[in-house]
Amino acid sequence: MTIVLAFLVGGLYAGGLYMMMRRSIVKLIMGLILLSYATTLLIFTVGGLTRAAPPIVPAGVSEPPVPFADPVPQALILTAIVISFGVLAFAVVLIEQTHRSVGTDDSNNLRGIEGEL
Amino acid sequence: MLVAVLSGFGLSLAAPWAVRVGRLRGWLFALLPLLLTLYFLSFTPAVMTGEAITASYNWVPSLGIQLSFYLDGLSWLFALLVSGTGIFIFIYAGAYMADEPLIGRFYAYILIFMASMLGLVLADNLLTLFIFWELTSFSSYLLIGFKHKDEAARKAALQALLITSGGGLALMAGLILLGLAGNSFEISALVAGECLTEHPFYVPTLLLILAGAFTKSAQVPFHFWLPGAMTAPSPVSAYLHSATMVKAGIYLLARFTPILGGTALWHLLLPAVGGLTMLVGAYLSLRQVDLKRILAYSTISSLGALVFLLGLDIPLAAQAAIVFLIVHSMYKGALFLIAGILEHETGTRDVTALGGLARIMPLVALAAGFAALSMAGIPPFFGFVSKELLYETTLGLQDNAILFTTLAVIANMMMVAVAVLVFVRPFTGQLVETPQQPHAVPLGLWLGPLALGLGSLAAGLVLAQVGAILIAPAVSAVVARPTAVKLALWHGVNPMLILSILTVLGGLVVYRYRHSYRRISNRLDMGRQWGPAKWYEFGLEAMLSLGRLQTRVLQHGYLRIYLLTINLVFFVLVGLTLVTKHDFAGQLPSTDLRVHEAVIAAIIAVAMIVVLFARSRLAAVVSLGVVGYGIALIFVFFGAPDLAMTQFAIETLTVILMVLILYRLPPFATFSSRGQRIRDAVIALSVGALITTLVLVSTTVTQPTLLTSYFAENSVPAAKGRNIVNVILVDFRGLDTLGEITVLGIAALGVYALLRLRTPSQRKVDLTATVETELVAEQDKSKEVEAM
Amino acid sequence: MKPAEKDNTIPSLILLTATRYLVPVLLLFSLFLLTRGHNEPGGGFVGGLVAGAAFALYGIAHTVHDARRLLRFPPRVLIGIGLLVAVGSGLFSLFYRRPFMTGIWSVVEVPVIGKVGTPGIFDIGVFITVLGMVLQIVFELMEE
Amino acid sequence: MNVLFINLLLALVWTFLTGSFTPNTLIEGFIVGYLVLWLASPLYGPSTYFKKFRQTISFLFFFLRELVSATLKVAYVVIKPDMDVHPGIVAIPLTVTTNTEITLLANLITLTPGTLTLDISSDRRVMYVHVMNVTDVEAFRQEIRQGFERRVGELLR
Amino acid sequence: MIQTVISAILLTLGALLMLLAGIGILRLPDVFLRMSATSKAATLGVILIMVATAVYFNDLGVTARAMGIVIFIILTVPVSAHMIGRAAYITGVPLWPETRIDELKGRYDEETHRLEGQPAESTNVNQPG
Amino acid sequence: MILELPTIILMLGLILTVARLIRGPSLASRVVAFDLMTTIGIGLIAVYAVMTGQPVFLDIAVVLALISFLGTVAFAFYLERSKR
Amino acid sequence: MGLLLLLPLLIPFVTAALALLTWRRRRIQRALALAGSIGLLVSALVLLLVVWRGGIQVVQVGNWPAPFGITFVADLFSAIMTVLGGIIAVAVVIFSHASVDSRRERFGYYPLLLFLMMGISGSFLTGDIFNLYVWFEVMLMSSFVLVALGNERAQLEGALKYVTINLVSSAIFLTAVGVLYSVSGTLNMAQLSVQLSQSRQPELITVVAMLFLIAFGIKAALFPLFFWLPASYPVAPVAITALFAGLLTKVGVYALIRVFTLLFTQDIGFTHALLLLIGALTMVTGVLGAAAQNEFRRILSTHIISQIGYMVMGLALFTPLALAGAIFFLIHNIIVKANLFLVSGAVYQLQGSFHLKKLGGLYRSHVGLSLLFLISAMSLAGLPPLSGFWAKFLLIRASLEVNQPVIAFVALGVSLLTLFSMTKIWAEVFWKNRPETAPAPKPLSTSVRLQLLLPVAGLSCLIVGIGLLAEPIFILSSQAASQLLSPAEYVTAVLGGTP
Ligand code: NA
Ligand code: NA
Repeated sequence: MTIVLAFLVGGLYAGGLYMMMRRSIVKLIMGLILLSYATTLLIFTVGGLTRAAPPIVPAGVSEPPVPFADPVPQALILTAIVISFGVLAFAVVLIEQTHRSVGTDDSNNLRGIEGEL
Repeated sequence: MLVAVLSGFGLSLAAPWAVRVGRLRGWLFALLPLLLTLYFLSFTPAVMTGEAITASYNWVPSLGIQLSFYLDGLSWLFALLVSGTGIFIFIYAGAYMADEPLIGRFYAYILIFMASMLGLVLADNLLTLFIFWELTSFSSYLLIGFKHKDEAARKAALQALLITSGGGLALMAGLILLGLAGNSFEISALVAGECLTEHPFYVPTLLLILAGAFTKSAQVPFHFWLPGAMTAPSPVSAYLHSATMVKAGIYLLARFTPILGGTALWHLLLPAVGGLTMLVGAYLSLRQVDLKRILAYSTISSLGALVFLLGLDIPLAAQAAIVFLIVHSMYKGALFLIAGILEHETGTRDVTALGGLARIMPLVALAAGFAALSMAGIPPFFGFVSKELLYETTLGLQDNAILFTTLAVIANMMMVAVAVLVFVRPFTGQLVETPQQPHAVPLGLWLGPLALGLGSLAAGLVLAQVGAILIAPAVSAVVARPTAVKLALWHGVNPMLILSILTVLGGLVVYRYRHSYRRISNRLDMGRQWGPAKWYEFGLEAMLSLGRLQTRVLQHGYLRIYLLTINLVFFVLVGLTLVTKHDFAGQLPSTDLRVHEAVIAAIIAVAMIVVLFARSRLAAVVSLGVVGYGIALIFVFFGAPDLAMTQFAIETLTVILMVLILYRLPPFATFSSRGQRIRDAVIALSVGALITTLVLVSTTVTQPTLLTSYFAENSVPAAKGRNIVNVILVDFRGLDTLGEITVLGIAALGVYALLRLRTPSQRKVDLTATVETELVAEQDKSKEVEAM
Repeated sequence: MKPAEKDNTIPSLILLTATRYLVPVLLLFSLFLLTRGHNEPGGGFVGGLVAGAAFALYGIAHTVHDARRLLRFPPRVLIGIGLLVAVGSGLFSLFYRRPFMTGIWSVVEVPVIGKVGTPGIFDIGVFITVLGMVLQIVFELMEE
Repeated sequence: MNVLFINLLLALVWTFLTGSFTPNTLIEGFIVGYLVLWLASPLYGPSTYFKKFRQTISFLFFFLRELVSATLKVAYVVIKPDMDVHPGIVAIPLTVTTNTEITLLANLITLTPGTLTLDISSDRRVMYVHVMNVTDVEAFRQEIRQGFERRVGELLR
Repeated sequence: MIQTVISAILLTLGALLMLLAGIGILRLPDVFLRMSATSKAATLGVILIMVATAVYFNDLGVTARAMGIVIFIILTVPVSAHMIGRAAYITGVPLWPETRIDELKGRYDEETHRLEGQPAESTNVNQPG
Repeated sequence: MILELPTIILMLGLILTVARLIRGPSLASRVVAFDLMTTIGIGLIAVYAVMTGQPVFLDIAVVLALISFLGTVAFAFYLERSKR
Repeated sequence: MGLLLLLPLLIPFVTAALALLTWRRRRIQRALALAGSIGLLVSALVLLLVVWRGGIQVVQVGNWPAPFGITFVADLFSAIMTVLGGIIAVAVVIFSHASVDSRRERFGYYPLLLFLMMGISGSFLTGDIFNLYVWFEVMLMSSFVLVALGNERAQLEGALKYVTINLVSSAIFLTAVGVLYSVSGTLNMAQLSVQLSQSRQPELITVVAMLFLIAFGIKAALFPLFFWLPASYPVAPVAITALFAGLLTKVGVYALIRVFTLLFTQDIGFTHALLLLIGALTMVTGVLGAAAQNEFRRILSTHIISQIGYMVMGLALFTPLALAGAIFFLIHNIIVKANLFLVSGAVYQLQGSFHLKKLGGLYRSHVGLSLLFLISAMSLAGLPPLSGFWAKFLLIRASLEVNQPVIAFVALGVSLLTLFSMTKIWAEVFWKNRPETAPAPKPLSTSVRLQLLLPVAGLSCLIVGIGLLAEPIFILSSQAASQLLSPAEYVTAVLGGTP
């Protein structure tokens, strides 16, 4: 599965980056989301895969039975996806407000102050 | 000595307030240079015995930087020059700029300059020297641009600053190299230390230091800033741009002669550059009609002569240089001040538009006469002695004596012509109508030039004393061994005298035919199109164009190209490292795969492709949801229930968010061309392939982690939780979570502000603004009133 | 889209009625996730999300205004409180001269939850913050 | 509902007595408790508990039966090679009045054969149902009224 | 052991029902018919799987969760179906041309989505073709 | 193992559902497909819990059941609003 | 002692959270912001003192021993950076009182600013690579909001780029952390240092180093990844731009210095040579870009990039003196850059524009402000004896010492062009006459003037002070550099001698 996931991660990166490079800012949103999936899955994959053994200690014993999935990448991912969620929420609203304020969804029309030179 | 140097800085802080004393302010400020002159004079006996007075204060000892001062003959002479001229300049400026509202700032700057110049010549530490060096450039900038409303003044100030600072930067590098080569930053130690001319750093060091000296002392091809600097008020021109600052380069060369001098390179570069400058300055000088520009070019010529002399391979050269230095400072300072008076009184500096002023301002005319005579090298003026010495030096050379002597004679003929021009045209003949009606000149104005002019005469009369007291210690310092100096007006009829007479006669001839000269030289003029001033402008323009071009190329404002660039950088850096550094010998991770895992992975891939090519936004959002849910299922399969739960929850919320947002956004549009899409796809796929490789490679070297076993062992006993992931989140690595919820809080604030905060213009236009928002705004206003 | 028009869509009766049953269930479950999180899958974060979902559902079925009333506190205040609770739980250990965020546990066991400790309080802070954040965003967007 | 409470209590007591806290013992306990209560019913005076309980059970079975048959019908339709369905949207006037009743009814209709509640009219008088096979509209309305609506009414009153 | 066998059978049945729903959603011609398939088959499928799970683990916590899921599914599936159906109808998702009768037609207020509750006499049978 | 069978059946169902998701054509159909996917997902998680003997996974199914409903409602909500 | 290390994080955090509860009560918010920033500064100063006296300070958050929990570490470098953060925060908060409009103040300006400071302090003090990511995000998230706060069109357009590009950077950062954990099995930077130096696959580590280089390179605005900066910095409220200019990119530089001294030193021949090249290109493009601009804030903004190049140069040369130079440069540049932006803000308050064409005449009417500008501008250009001179001197000397004349030449040339840009502003804004079309300077109330000038004057004093008292600052920088160059010290302090 690691190999499959490696390709999946690469694919998600490619997809996310491709979408981000579109001119439509609506697609930019999708690209950002795909990119955050890609990162999440990457950490999960490189952190090592262990099937169906959650890092939870059964009641009454003091350690989980081996093998168990590495809890550290899980905790990291949890933090990371939560953070990306917050950031994405903001980014999405920002894009919407930009569209509303500027009246375009073509990022070529959003050259900002650089366009003034 | 530190106090002496810093006093100028101290007073400059007070200057804006000190000017309130009114008309007497010039005299008041002159007290400081007077005191300083007296202070330095008090060292006369010591200096004459060849003793060096040192003072050292720790500044940045760990970098070898001391505020160390070294008063020997050379620095003493320069210090006297700076403070002595300063007296007259300060008095003069008080009268000259009587109505200037910003006179306080003027005194502040010129005091800073004076202090810096003193620091420069007294410094023993290379870095200290450099610091004061830069400060002189900077104060010069402020003074050249003193008439700051005038665009020409601003440009000239910038030009002077860029040229001298550029040289300054080279000097800095040179001084650092010198310090590194000589293992000390103290000049006295370097002089005493081992010979550096064989050191591998020697050539770059010398070139860099020369670059500093040549820019500051307006050597060709950096000379053009000096005429530009004539936009400065005349006291500044007299003080900085003839008597002192431009001599800093000369000082530097003299100072470093014992350290860097004596090599073939030295004897090649200095005479070449100096000689060229001498000629070019002289050539250009007579072409001018603006009095100050005439003087400026002649100053360039003189500075060239000084560099020329310092580079000649003969002991007498140092003596000739020091004498000429003093001579020039006195007569040129006087002439600049006189030029200032003329402009002040008549409203013009055009030498052809003046005449007969001797009747109105006799004392000024007297001063001008003295100065011009000294400049022309007429006995018994000090200038005569200097010219004799010059010829004696060139004639004494072993190589190129004829060539160099001819050069000197030609340049000096021109100087004679200039001297005649600046005295005869304005002061003799018919009184000419001028823009302003000239009046009698007040004491403050004529005192300075007259004193300097008299000085030129007096020095010629007490030559022996001048030679013993002023010249000898300085020369000893330059050649780094005690040297006696014997000066005399009369040596009998010798080749030098004949050359002197020839020079004066030639100068008169040149003066006579000055109009033809101007015409011919104007016709031959190439400087305006090809001269270094053009290079400067071209360089500046090229730099600006390059900047604009680069901005267009790199800073174009297209977000997608920015992202493309990042991708390319990523691909190149990571790809190259991966390919060149890594050997792909490691075994691939296990290929063990279950049906459901494969199916979910395939579904994720398919859903992602749907996202990429979806025509409808909502189809894309639904497919994104599928991708997210699919990833959550992978979390399930590999034992991450907390992750899966969170992913499901977040995914759902993302869908809600997207749904709430999307219906306000336009439908998907395809703006880019097919070619762009293919290009982007290729790049994106390349990066993706790189990531895949990275994942594969890094999973082959996965290490058993220390953390995991610790967490597993301690989760229940120490942290009292069975869900290790949760224990990590709230306990082992709780700080991460604290940051994480902070991000969420900020994001929420951000969304709130984005949606609620409207610019005033938006408020008007935005018809969708809800009554509720407006109500809130109303309440806010009332609250604001309360708060005020 | 004037406000008068905005919320005039007739809400679905079925959804309204179902919400009456679903919201308490969701809230209960969110607390369940919160309290059990230390030992079973769950925790303050997911709990907060589920609780947020409950209020969001209420907002969709009724109006945002009603959902805000149901919540009682403005979401922003919840965020502030949540952050303070979280950091406060970390500061608690300073009374015991331990570093910031050292877990301090009660000696006696509380029924249902088990031992009470500062990490649990921290998780409550997470819960409140997440709830506040979700609602701040969702409410704002739905009101637009 | 007091009796239900006692019944649940008895089920709990039973699980404690048997010492194993699994769903099986809980259900055992509930059945035993129900029997005990039924035997001891005179103690509690008149109570609708037993009647309601039986009604609920029978409703559940009815519902499950309907759900299974619905699923089989769908299966038949779906698997059959030709798509032989004649759908339609039918309005059904409602007799039940409370929101809970209406919603329960709507949900049940959705979960049972060939029907799907689309919406309730804003005056809560009419329910619009999507039907997979419409043959006789009136007969269908009657069927709903007699089947679900009646049972829901009985159960919730 | 018996528990395992029972739960395996139930799980398989449940899975088959979900497969059935999958076939249904793919084959049926319009969105309303598709919902008919998913709302029933999938619900029963979940119920069977949950019962199987409860039987398999025979643990109070698991059973409670399984029960919770079942109740929640029964509670929510019809609601979602209704919401989607209503939205689909309002947004004009076309009915399958074979649809014989549409008594909703024209009953929604365009602006407010208020739904008229008219007596059901005036049935207008759709003429296919 | 005998429990592989339900998993594979579920996967088949999932694939068919995805096919509908791709084909659409109406958004409503896609949402229905998405809804069915979550339901199958709940089933899959439960099967997986049984298959691996890890009842903790069931908690995920509970969360999914509770929360996915909201997604569907949101889509419907959006659909209705986008009409105006 | 343990708490002290966390105070720079917790003080802004708690004040920000309190500000959320006192929403829209402007006075309280202002007071909280001031209290938070002063608290941050004071605690950072105490921390620096303690580190100076007692060496590297470490606290194991949650009392879990390193490398298991999260460790907060203050070595001299991080303590210095935290102090600088405090200084800029105080100045910006005071300046904000006078310059930020009430609209923004009512929409969370102060809490956001405090959260930003929290993220910055956390980034400086954490000893854990993932925790660094978290604080980066806290910092970025608040900066995202602050850039967009106000909803003006230019702001939104700038923010869009800023956010998008930084999200990409974060994704790369996260990827890098994931791979790093995968190949080393730890997140604690001290232990990472040990693990990586013993790695069996140093080549892979170099690949990871590239990931970090790109991730931090974007945040630090290195060539050719800087485009987000000129796009976004000039659109925020000027007080915020000052804060960003002073601190945000520098956090990227801090992170670069941290990881390329502590973690990635296996292949210096490659990585640091690459850094040197990037540093040179960054310097040059930044300064040329600035020369092309004709707007006060945009000149300054583009110029930030150029200065980052110097810091990277110091890192790339990798000698004690060069690193000391880089740190000295950081100290100097943070203060100077922020101050220049504050001056531009004061000018804006007076004349209502940032365009050089629309400005002028302030030399005559506002001599104090002119002088304060000149001090900062000349310090930026490296005029001795101001702070910038020493920074430049150290770097040039360091490069000449290791026989890298090319980079020295580039650095000197760039410094000349810096001078050009600064004098351009000086000539246009101060010397030149006020254009006919421009309005006369607005008379400002005394309190507003005080709030505008106090921070500028204070920072200017620091600039002069650093220049005159270069010795202690240099010793501090060089001690900090020597700590950086001996990772063993850091490792021992964190892991307690049992790496
Ligand atoms: Na975490
Ligand atoms: Na958890």
